[in-house]
Amino acid sequence: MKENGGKWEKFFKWINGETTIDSVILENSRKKRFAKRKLRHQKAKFIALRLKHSKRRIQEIICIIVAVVFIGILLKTASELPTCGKPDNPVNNEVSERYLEKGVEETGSINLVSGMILDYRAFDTFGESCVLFTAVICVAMLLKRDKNNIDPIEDQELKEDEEIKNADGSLILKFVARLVIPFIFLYGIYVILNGHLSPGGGFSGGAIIGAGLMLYSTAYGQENTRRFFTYETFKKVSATCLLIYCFSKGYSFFTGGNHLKNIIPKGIPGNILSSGLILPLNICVGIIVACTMYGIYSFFTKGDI
Amino acid sequence: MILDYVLLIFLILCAIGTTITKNLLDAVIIFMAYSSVMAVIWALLQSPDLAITEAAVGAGVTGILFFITLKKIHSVKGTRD
Amino acid sequence: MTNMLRFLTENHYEAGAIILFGIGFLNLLLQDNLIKKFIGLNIMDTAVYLFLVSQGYIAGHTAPIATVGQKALASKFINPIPSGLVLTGIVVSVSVTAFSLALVQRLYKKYGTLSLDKVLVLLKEDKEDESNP
Amino acid sequence: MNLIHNIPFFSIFLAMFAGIVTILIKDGDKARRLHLSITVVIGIMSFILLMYTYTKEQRFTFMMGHFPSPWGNELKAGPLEAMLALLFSVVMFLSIIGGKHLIKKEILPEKQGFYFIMMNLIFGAMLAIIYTNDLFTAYVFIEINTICSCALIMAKDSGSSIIATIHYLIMSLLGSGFILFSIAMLYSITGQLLMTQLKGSIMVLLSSGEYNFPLTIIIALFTIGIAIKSGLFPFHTMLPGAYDSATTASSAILSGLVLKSYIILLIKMYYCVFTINMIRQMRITNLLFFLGLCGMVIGSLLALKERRIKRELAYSSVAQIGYIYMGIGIGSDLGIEAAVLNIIAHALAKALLFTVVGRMKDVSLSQDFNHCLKCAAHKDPIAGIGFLVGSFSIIGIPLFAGFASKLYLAIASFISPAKMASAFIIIAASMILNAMYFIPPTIDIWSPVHESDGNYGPRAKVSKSFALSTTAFIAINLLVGLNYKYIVHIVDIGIQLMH
Repeated sequence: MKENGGKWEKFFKWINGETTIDSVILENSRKKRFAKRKLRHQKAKFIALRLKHSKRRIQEIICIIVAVVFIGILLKTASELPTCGKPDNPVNNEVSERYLEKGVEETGSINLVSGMILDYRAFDTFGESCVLFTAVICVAMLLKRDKNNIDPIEDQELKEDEEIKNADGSLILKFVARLVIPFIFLYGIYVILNGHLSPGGGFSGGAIIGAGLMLYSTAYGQENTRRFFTYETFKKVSATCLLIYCFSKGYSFFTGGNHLKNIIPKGIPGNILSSGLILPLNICVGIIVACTMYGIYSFFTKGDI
Repeated sequence: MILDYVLLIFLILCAIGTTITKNLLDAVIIFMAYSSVMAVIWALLQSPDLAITEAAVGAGVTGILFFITLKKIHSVKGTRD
Repeated sequence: MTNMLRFLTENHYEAGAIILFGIGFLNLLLQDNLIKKFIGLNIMDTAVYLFLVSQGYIAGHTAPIATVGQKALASKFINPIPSGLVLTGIVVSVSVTAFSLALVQRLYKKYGTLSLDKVLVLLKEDKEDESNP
Repeated sequence: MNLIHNIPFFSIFLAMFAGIVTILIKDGDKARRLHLSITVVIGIMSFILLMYTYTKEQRFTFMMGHFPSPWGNELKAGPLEAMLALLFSVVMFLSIIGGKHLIKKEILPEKQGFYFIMMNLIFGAMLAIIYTNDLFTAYVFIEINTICSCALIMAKDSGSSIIATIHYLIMSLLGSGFILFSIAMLYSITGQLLMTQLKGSIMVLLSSGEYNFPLTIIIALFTIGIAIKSGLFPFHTMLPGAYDSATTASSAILSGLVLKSYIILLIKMYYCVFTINMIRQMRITNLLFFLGLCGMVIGSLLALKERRIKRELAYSSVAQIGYIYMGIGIGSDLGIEAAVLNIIAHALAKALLFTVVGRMKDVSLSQDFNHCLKCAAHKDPIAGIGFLVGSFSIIGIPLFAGFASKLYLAIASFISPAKMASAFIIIAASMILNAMYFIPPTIDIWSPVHESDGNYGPRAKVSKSFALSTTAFIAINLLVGLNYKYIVHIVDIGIQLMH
């Protein structure tokens, strides 16, 4: 349609019934929009340029001077800080010692970092999950399709993309995706489940699974992903996981704060079913992160999940 | 020891590179390289947890999000096909 | 001067982190393009994380993954606290990045530009239009 | 086991829980009702906590988990924290019911649920910032606060609100970067993150004279970070656009509460980590005092120049933030008490003013220029009276809440001789300027549309929720203004217990 341009030609085509009226209107609105935008753009450019030469120079120079002085002061400060890598630095005090010496015994986790963030300092980690949740809600608020956020050109493009994906437009991608995706998911699940035994945990594993979902959606189109992952599932799954997180950590904070006994067994350190709440929490965090990452991705691309 | 310096200097060069490139795509790619090198440095500093997370989140997901944003921007501009 | 040199050789991670922080800071202040601004922000954040991680490092010690029944771990492992803090920080910064990029997309749809100066000029024009219709 | 000790933990988790559950609710009205009921519950709990801590004169710690203080997280609550939590819930509740109509009108129906998720989360984050005893937790919740406040600004979804959000976001993130860096450096020289332990190690460092220069830089960085976030004078540029373009309830909560929560964190840092004497010796108080004075004058002057009423209120917030920082900058207990009093008075008055202006904008020609607000007070007299009360409180007329804070600021500066003269002159000048920029809109809203015919036009339909919220705001303002001695007493005990 694009190669034989010209308004009249299109018009005749439309009369002959070769194209729909929608696309003509679309094309026209697109042009109008661009013209308007271009005009504004040029006007703004002109004004901005004029501003730039007078004000911006001085501002930039002041900023650079301030920043250089600032870096100098910070470097001076850092030169007085303890030397990196010495075992007798102030950071290596009784706090880290207990995390290391008693960590396995008190949390049941072999990976001491996991034990620390999900047991000793779990409140931070709860806040962190809430930050992720906040971010995905904000992205949904901004990019979800609605009255204020609809663009016919973009819709058209999305439709084209989807058509290409449904036809055999990206064979290589599909082939590679079919090979790689199972391994990505397996690796992600492995990282999550072994969060208390080896490096990794809910966040990294969840990000890996999220990336796998993104790849699936890129290769097979969003319609296919929607068969098992819609906005409703997203909402329910992430809310459930966050609530489980909220309640289980709430339970352990409550018992801890009131000096009650924690009845959750620790298990034998080193086993996969051990370390008390850390394993379920890791799974919850993993699911939240995977949902969030995929959610953000699909809001970015399609404006919906 | 020398590896440390090389990696650090590479990091600083990458950071300056993102500032001075005119092309946004270049800037994003340089930033992804920066994140990957950062992951390597953290692995050298004996923090494998961080290295995995940074490689997956910092270089992977953040990079993808930047790319999609760039794509959206160009598609609106009309330079897509 | 010798002090500074010694610092650069011994605390090279801190020095690098602070230089990166400065570059990110400058980027955030001076860049007109919003995407580059947010890249600068990310650089600034990762610089702070590098600083923290280097504080937790102890030469000759390994990553804190215990084996069962091991004793006297504090003399073998690095400090786990900075790792935990940075893990939290990374997630915070990816959330912030996602949010800001979503904002950038909406902004572009509305005004067709990524330059902050131009947007501010356009906004002023909009307001003038509103005030004398 | 003492159930009252669980209140801080319960209130944070309840707010967070409500935020998470709200995503499952489709209807905006139900989401609002859930938020309001949560606010009421938290308000009642905070009141009980306030009574308990005030009568016992006690500040207790609550262990978050099974590990004691240098290893696990902690919450700490005393009279001051409890009172601020109570204030936050009251102002939040009243601003939401006062701005209910506008929320319904300005935010798309399918996004109202999201809006209330953000409200719940920001409430939880503010409570966590007040109660926490751990620096890194404070940082994480500061970030939640930042993202949520940006979401509240952009909820209206117009072009100007998106630009204002970007501006606000960039400034806030700059502040967060500074705060995070200062926390990292502080950690590297002490190895602690909990405030109680930090104080101990800093005392040791001070007496040995080690790391003196880094400590100064750390405090300066932290202060600058908080100052950027709370809109102290040279960093105030993001406020007017944000408050102008956000919906009424958002502006009320952002200017009344969110900025204040950062300042409370700063005060807590000054007392529970560094001591106020140390801050005074490092001359950081002098800097804050100077910037506060500048903010008071320049904020008022900018407000005088401004024609859009919501921007005018934003600049007036800049001036009030200047008062608060001036109080901190005096560098004595009395000064900090005056600052906290001003936080309370300003939260009440500014939330009232934003709510009222939103309503007047709604009933008049729906333009927020002063000349279009003409006659708005006749259309809804309660709004007119509310505007009067709010502006009286901000100016500092006796009987209203703002008077007490200005009085105590003056007393505090009286005791510190070096700063007395400048503080007196600027407070007097600023009060006159406040009165000057509130007089034109007040005349405007009470005068008829056309001078000649004297026709006031018909009354607008009475909005029950708005009337309720405004009368409650006015009543609380008068209550605080008349009984300020009690509040001063509570604040005094709270500050003494923080030493």
